[in-house]
Amino acid sequence: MQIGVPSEPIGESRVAITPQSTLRLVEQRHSVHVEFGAGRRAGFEDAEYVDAGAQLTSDPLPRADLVAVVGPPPPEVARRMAEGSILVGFLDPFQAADLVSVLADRRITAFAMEAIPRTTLAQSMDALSSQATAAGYHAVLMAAAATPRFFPMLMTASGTIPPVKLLVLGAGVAGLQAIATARRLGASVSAYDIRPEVREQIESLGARFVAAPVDESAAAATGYAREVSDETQRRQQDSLAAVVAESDVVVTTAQIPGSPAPLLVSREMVEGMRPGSVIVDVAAPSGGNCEVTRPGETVSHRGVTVMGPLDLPGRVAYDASQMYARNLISFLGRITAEDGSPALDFDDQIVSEACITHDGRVTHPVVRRAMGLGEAT
Amino acid sequence: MQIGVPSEPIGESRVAITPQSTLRLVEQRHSVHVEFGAGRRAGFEDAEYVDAGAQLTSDPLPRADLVAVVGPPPPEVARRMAEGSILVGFLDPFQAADLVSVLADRRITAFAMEAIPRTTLAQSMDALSSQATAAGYHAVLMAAAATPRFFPMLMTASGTIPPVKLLVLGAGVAGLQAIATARRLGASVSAYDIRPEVREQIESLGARFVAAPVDESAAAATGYAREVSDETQRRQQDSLAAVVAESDVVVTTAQIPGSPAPLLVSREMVEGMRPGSVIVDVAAPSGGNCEVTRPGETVSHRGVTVMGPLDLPGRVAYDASQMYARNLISFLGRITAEDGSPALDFDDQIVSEACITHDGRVTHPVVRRAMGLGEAT
Amino acid sequence: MTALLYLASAVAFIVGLRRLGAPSTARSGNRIAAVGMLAAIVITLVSQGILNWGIVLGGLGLGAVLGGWAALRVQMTSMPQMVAIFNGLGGIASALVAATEVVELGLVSMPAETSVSIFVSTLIGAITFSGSFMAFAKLQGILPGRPLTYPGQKLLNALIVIGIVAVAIWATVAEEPAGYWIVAGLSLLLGVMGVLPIGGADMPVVISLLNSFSGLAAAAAGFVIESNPLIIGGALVGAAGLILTFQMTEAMNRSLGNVLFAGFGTEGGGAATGPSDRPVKRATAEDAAITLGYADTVMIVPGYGLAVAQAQHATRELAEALEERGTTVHYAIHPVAGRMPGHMNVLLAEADVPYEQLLDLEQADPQFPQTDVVLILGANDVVNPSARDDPSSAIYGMPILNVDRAGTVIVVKRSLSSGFAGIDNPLFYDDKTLMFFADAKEALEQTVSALKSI
Amino acid sequence: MTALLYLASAVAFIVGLRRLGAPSTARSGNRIAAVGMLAAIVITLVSQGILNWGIVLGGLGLGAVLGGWAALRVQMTSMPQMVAIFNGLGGIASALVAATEVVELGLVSMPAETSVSIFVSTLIGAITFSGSFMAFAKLQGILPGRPLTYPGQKLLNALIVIGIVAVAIWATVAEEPAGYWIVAGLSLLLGVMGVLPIGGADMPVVISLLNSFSGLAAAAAGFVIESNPLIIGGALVGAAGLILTFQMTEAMNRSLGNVLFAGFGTEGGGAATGPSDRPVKRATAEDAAITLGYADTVMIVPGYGLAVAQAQHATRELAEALEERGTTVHYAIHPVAGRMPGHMNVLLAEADVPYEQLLDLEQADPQFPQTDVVLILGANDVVNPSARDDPSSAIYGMPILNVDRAGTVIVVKRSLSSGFAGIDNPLFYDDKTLMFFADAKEALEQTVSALKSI
Amino acid sequence: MTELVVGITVFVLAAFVGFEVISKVPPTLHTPLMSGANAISGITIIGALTAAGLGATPLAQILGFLAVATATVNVVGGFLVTDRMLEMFRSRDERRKAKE
Amino acid sequence: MTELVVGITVFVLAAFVGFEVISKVPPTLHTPLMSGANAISGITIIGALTAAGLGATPLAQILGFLAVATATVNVVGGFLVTDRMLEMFRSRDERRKAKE
Ligand SMILES: NC(=O)c1ccc[n+]([C@@H]2O[C@H](COP(=O)([O-])OP(=O)(O)OC[C@H]3O[C@@H](n4cnc5c(N)ncnc54)[C@H](OP(=O)(O)O)[C@@H]3O)[C@@H](O)[C@H]2O)c1
Ligand SMILES: NC(=O)c1ccc[n+]([C@@H]2O[C@H](COP(=O)([O-])OP(=O)(O)OC[C@H]3O[C@@H](n4cnc5c(N)ncnc54)[C@H](OP(=O)(O)O)[C@@H]3O)[C@@H](O)[C@H]2O)c1
Ligand SMILES: NC(=O)c1ccc[n+]([C@@H]2O[C@H](COP(=O)([O-])OP(=O)(O)OC[C@H]3O[C@@H](n4cnc5c(N)ncnc54)[C@H](O)[C@@H]3O)[C@@H](O)[C@H]2O)c1
Ligand SMILES: NC(=O)c1ccc[n+]([C@@H]2O[C@H](COP(=O)([O-])OP(=O)(O)OC[C@H]3O[C@@H](n4cnc5c(N)ncnc54)[C@H](O)[C@@H]3O)[C@@H](O)[C@H]2O)c1
Repeated sequence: MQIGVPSEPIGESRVAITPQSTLRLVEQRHSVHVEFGAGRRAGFEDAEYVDAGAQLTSDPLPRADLVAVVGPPPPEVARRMAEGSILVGFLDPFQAADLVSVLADRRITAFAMEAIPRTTLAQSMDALSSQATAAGYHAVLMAAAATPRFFPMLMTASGTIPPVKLLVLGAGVAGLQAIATARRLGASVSAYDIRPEVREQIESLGARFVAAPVDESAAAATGYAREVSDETQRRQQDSLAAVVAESDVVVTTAQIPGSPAPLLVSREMVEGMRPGSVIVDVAAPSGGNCEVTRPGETVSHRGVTVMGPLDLPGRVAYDASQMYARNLISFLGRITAEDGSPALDFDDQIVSEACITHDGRVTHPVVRRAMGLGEAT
Repeated sequence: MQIGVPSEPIGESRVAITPQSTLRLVEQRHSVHVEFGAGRRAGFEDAEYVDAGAQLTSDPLPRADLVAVVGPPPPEVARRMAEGSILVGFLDPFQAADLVSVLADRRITAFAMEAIPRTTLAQSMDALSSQATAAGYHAVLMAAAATPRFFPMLMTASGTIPPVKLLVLGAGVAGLQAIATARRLGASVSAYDIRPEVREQIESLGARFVAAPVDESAAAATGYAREVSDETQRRQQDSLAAVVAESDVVVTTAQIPGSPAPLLVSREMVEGMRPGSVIVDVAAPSGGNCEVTRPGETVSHRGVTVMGPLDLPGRVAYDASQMYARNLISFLGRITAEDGSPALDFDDQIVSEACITHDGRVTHPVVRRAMGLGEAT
Repeated sequence: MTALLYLASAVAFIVGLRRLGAPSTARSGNRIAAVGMLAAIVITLVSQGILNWGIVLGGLGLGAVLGGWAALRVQMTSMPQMVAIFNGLGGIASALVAATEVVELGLVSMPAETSVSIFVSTLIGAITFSGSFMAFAKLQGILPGRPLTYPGQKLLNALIVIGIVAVAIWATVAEEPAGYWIVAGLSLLLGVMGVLPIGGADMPVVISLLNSFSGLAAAAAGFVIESNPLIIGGALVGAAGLILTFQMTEAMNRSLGNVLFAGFGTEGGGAATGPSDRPVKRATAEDAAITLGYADTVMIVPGYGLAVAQAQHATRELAEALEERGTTVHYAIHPVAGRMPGHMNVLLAEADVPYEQLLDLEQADPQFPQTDVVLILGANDVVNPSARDDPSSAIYGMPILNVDRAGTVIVVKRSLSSGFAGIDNPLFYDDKTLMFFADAKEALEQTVSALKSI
Repeated sequence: MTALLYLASAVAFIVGLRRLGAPSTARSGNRIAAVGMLAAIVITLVSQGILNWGIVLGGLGLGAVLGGWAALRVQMTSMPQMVAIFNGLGGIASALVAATEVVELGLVSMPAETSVSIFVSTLIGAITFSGSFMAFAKLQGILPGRPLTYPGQKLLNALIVIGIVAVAIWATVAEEPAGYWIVAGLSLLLGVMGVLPIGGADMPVVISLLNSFSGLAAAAAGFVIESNPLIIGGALVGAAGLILTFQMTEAMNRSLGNVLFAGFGTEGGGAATGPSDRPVKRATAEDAAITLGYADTVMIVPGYGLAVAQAQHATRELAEALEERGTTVHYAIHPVAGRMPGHMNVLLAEADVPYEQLLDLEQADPQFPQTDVVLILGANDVVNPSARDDPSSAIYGMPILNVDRAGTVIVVKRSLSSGFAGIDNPLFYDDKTLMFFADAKEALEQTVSALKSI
Repeated sequence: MTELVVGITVFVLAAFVGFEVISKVPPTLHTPLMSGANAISGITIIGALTAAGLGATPLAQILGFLAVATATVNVVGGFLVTDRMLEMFRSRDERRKAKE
Repeated sequence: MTELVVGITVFVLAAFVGFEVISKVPPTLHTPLMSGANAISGITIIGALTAAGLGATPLAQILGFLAVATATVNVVGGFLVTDRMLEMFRSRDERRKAKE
């Protein structure tokens, strides 16, 4: 296959294919066409791609059998792709209805990385996990850099400095990584999640579990949390208020796939925190867990700094790209034959669930529903 | 004593006296006059000062027997101070000749915190150490946030991510703290210092010592390093070039009191590093250890980010202020009598060495020399 | 002079037994004891004025051939059965020595103590004989391994005991040799009946106890023929065997009474049954320590259980202890071990495990065939061979660490319950797998201290 | 019957000795042995048909009063001297038993073995007596503690030994009692001469060896009067004393030969001299384990040496082991411990020491008077009492952790050398301080495993 | 002292040695130790030898023969089988050599 | 068997018990153990009692008296002093009680 790697839009510093993964693709008899400077912002030079066997080009789209992207490309990218070709990446199909229409129009087979089922078998393609790892890690670094305090405890000739109290709300992949990173830095860490089984996982990282309502049925069969009732949300906020108030740093990561992020930290709760405290809202891309969060901005509310970064994984662009590319290649293995030609097996659960458009139709049932299309036939 | 605490100039987020230290001062029968909002940027509210027993005022200077500052105040501050009063803080007497003159003119007794001898007895007043601790810690956080890589090793379904290679050059107080912080974050840390005894200290933090020239006589009696010959500097750079080239992050902290910082990382060495690498030059305030460093700025040189922050301790303003205030109070103990009135004993080595101006004269011999004044009589 | 030579062989037994108690000296201990035995035999042949050389040498020759042949042919897995047989024969030999005395001298005008000695020797020797053969039959599968119980069993056994005592007293008082043979017969019966209600899995304990008995029988025979070496050797083994029996029941968390009289025993001992009712091999901290301590290369496979137990420090400690002994230790980190990416890295970095010792899946997997021992600490799914072998498995196709290619596998977890994927793990029932059921941290701490004493 | 009763008291000795070997059972062990001894005395009085009741009871009474008085009055610090005296008296008693036999029977037509027994008993008993009193004199300071040597010393001692053997043979052959007294005299002399060249610090080893001797003397006396209980008790103590002696020399990293013949011994043993030539009390891992294991509250004071040794993990391990035993453990962190601000925090956080256990100077200092044991790990300047007491010290006025207010202080470091400030530390020579010279990590690991066996 | 008393004394002391000689044994050694101890209990062979060697009646001789034979099986088989069990405890060096 | 052989057998066995009974002893217990063993070696008192109790000549009686007296000092003093040394090993509970 001819694999095209366009530059990502401004604001996205990751790249879908790295020089190291180019090597692998070439081994698997693909040829890789990389747009000039596509990897620059992630720390990969054009020369490294060439060394790995890629061709540099100013326009990788028209010739490509498969185009690999990180974030959802602007619709014009889809328009310039060859008809019948394949697009793989985070496509954000619920938000990007216009992109999806173009893809269907151009009979492009589009796979959304975020739609790959999170089964044991698909773990190596799980880009949501790999990027959440980066997000959780960097969120704590941001918090540490923004906090006017030491994270670790220090007993010095200039007095004893107590450790920072850090609270993680939502302990999925990103939350757990945040816990681990904060613990490494010496913070005193507590965490909370609505799914009861997470308690053990939090404790397995040496953090304290915060007693607040858990929902036995919160974990759907998929392992994701469900949306909770307003009543539950209120109870959650009540129980968390005291813990939040005495925390110096709060990192929120609670998300519900396909729905806006749950509101865990209300405006009053923020106002209850000490000035100088910091909140990093990792859930900002889906609206944020904090009422004060303005996605993409850092605001200071009554002395409390509230950050809602949208590009967290992109701030660890080098390694995040490496992991993303690995996930992508692992998925490619599912849709290519031995000789490197495309081979789509829609009986394969992973392939069929990840597919958004194919052969001119929007295939993904939930996306169809979101776009107001009827049941697929 | 009436102790005045003015707001620091823009760019300095620390404050000389914190609410906690106000408490202590009040216990010791001082009265504390804090300018409105003086602690705001460090995370201390005016109300906290009031609770601790301070008076808020819009101008603490004229009435104060002693004025406590963090950084060197603008000369007009000295001009507005009462004649014969006392000023304590980092006064940077070698750079701030005009300030010193004004102080002498107004018969102010000025003590420079950086001139307090670093003896065992004076450890609790050692603000250089306490602020270097904050600088070393925050330098690594800045580096971690700026690096497009994970610091720790991660073995995941999306591949194995090797740990970042981090090099610390100059392992004094700040350098050791940088080592410790980087090690906490999981980086693979090496370090180098010209003083041979530091090797054991580096290893006691679990880092590797880099074999490069050490100077048996480098440690002057004070425990500080001396300036080295050009020849030694060249040999140092030669031996370090290879290590620097394969490092992802370099934190430099080498300083020589009273002299510009030694040049350890040349422009070619920077160019030998991989794009995406990061250098944090903690020595920027005294010129920097890296040829590319522009003090106060972050520059990108051939893909390598070089940061030369001047306000590192201020980025941990809350705790840095707490420690600074403790140091200051500890020094105050040396210059006040039981009843809280000033009592200057110039036979006390600590007091005499810290004193810059007294009774209308510049007393500090080195400062005299730097200002072109004759030997004190 | 003879007496002193015998004393020397007794010393050889003492030294031999002592050395048998520690792995590093056990082999030499056994050999020292064997030399002592040879010496005792030679001394006896030389000093006792043997008359019937044909009988003596014939017996020696026959016994040596049979014993040697059996010992060299037996499968490693059938060792316990073999020991049972040998032990039974030793017991009956003591009874036969007493019997010979009775045949030669009758019970006429015998001092009470000799008479008591004769009956004790016969009683214990015969019980040892029939009991040991019962144990053999249970272990070999000739008899069913489960406890054989019936109503009134304990009563019947008590009656046999009373009968033996009564007949023995009568025989002594009435100076009636026939009584002797009745006692011998009843004793044989008692051995059979006593072992019946004990389950197959408890047989090692029974054999150990009967081993202690055979020592006592020898000592009793020593009282009969007034031979100090017999008394010493017999008392030694009697005492040592008893201590050993207690240690064995202790290792099983049982009491001796419970083993002998509780009428169960299908569980415990060398085997336990899992949820799938297949047997697993259990190991203790001492077993783990010995298996690890004598390995050249060890691969540690951490999993979520290590994190739950917060056993990262204890793990590094064990690894260090092994390295000090000259063992090469590496860690095989599966990409999805734990519950978050890099979970194991966080923990092991905290415990200061050098990065160089961490191998990822691609690096570790080729190592297993050359690895002596794999130590699995709270990992489950990531070492589940179904992912490789069983197309019907929910995790079929997931890359795993093929730990079953290594020499021995020790699995530390608290039970046989499943991991994240909720599926059973055939590795646990593998022949080369030892299951060490415990919290990972406690298990490791115990193993470290056990390692110090081997 | 008597013989069996004696056997019972021998069993009491065995059990008692065994229990004396472990801290938790030692007291009861001593008491069991004492009961056994009382029984043996009573049995003897009842069964031996004593004629001279006056003499016997007089001797018993006098001995009991003297012994009891001495034992209850002696200072704790003079215990070793006291033991030496008791031991010497025990030795001479055995010799006196033999002498009585000679006085009563002469040496006429005595079987060789009895004669040998008599001379052995006398020889060893007399050596024990005079040697023990020499040891006493050295310990008590009556004689100088340093080794007393002179040219030809070894030759002279050898001549005495030859003389003893020669006279003994002559006396036996010539049936000449006078020879016996010559042997006794020469033996007393040998005891004196043998101990002369051994240094005062090695006296505990000498006493232990002489203790083993007194057992042998008792056994020899047993051969003389053909008494099994004497043989058993004597052999027991002879063997146990010998093992103990070896263990003592091992704990000092010396060989027995080296102790006895090297002609030094001012160092080692309970005392060693520092650079300032003042003696310190040395401790081993076992001492540390016992001291810590029996404490209710322990305060750990880490310093730069902990960092150099990278002993943070081992520290937490020890603390956990102590907590499991019910001991309360805290850490006292001096503000300038280590070489950078927060040095100790970095290390202890890495080892996952809970923040709540860390006390800073202000919190820790008031705790020391209530603390049973302070364990100092590679700290020096921060616990130097000169900063408090000695105005001429370079660090006078620096706040320190006043560890010397606690019950016992254990200092772990590699030598007596100074810390960062380069000054001597009087704490090391304090009476309540035990110096454990070792790398901190190794020391802690050893202590943890020693803790398991107490 | 009578033989009986001597016997009892010797028995008690030997039993103590037996108790003391077995300190905490690792479970992996339980079977070999049992087997080795069992071989030592074959010391009854010296009684069997005497009985067989001096037996006057045919019955005594037969019983003696059986005693010698069974005791010898116990002794020879016992020590050999123990030695085989202990193969795995050969030292690292021995094993390295054996591997070559 | 002669008395001598019995004596030797008993001696050897008892010595083995003595060797085995002392496993690795912590150094803090060295002195108390030595002292306790020393008291046990005072068993020579039963020889002394016999000698003193049956001595016919005055010299024998004097020597016997001395033997009894010295042996008794050893026994009584030895056990008592050992007990005092072992005070510190009273169990945690005993000490807690004693403190109250
Ligand atoms: N790494 C990731 O990112 C990630 C994320 C989500 C899910 N997963 C999944 O998680 C699984 C990870 O595999 P794994 O082998 O690490 O773990 P696992 O398959 O979940 O097994 C963990 C085992 O540890 C044992 N255990 C629990 N607590 C213990 C303790 N205190 N001491 C000793 N053992 C203990 C449990 O057995 P007992 O109860 O018998 O003790 C359990 O079987 C995979 O299925 C993976 O797909 C991974
Ligand atoms: N904290 C700071 O910011 C800072 C900065 C600069 C200077 N200082 C100074 O450093 C000193 C700190 O006091 P401190 O008590 O922590 O340390 P210290 O006084 O320097 O003493 C450390 C001791 O550790 C022992 N040691 C070294 N390696 C060891 C090992 N492997 N195992 C066991 N022991 C070992 C050394 O004795 P052996 O050689 O006998 O083993 C040494 O005496 C103070 O004087 C302080 O003023 C502190
Ligand atoms: N099968 C696999 O091997 C596999 C692979 C990857 C992830 N997973 C699992 O999937 C799950 C979800 O992972 P994710 O991080 O992508 O989830 P996510 O990003 O959707 O959500 C993050 C966390 O927020 C929590 N949350 C949602 N609503 C909440 C509320 N109201 N209050 C508090 N917390 C709330 C969720 O429980 C979740 O833990 C995890 O348990 C993860 O282990 C499994
Ligand atoms: N007496 C005390 O208790 C006390 C208190 C505080 C600090 N100190 C000691 O004072 C010393 C200096 O502390 P600092 O951090 O303020 O020093 P600093 O900030 O002046 O210098 C930082 C480090 O740079 C190193 N350096 C200088 N020139 C170099 C060159 N050409 N190449 C490589 N490295 C070079 C120095 O050796 C020093 O370690 C430290 O050793 C510290 O431990 C002692």
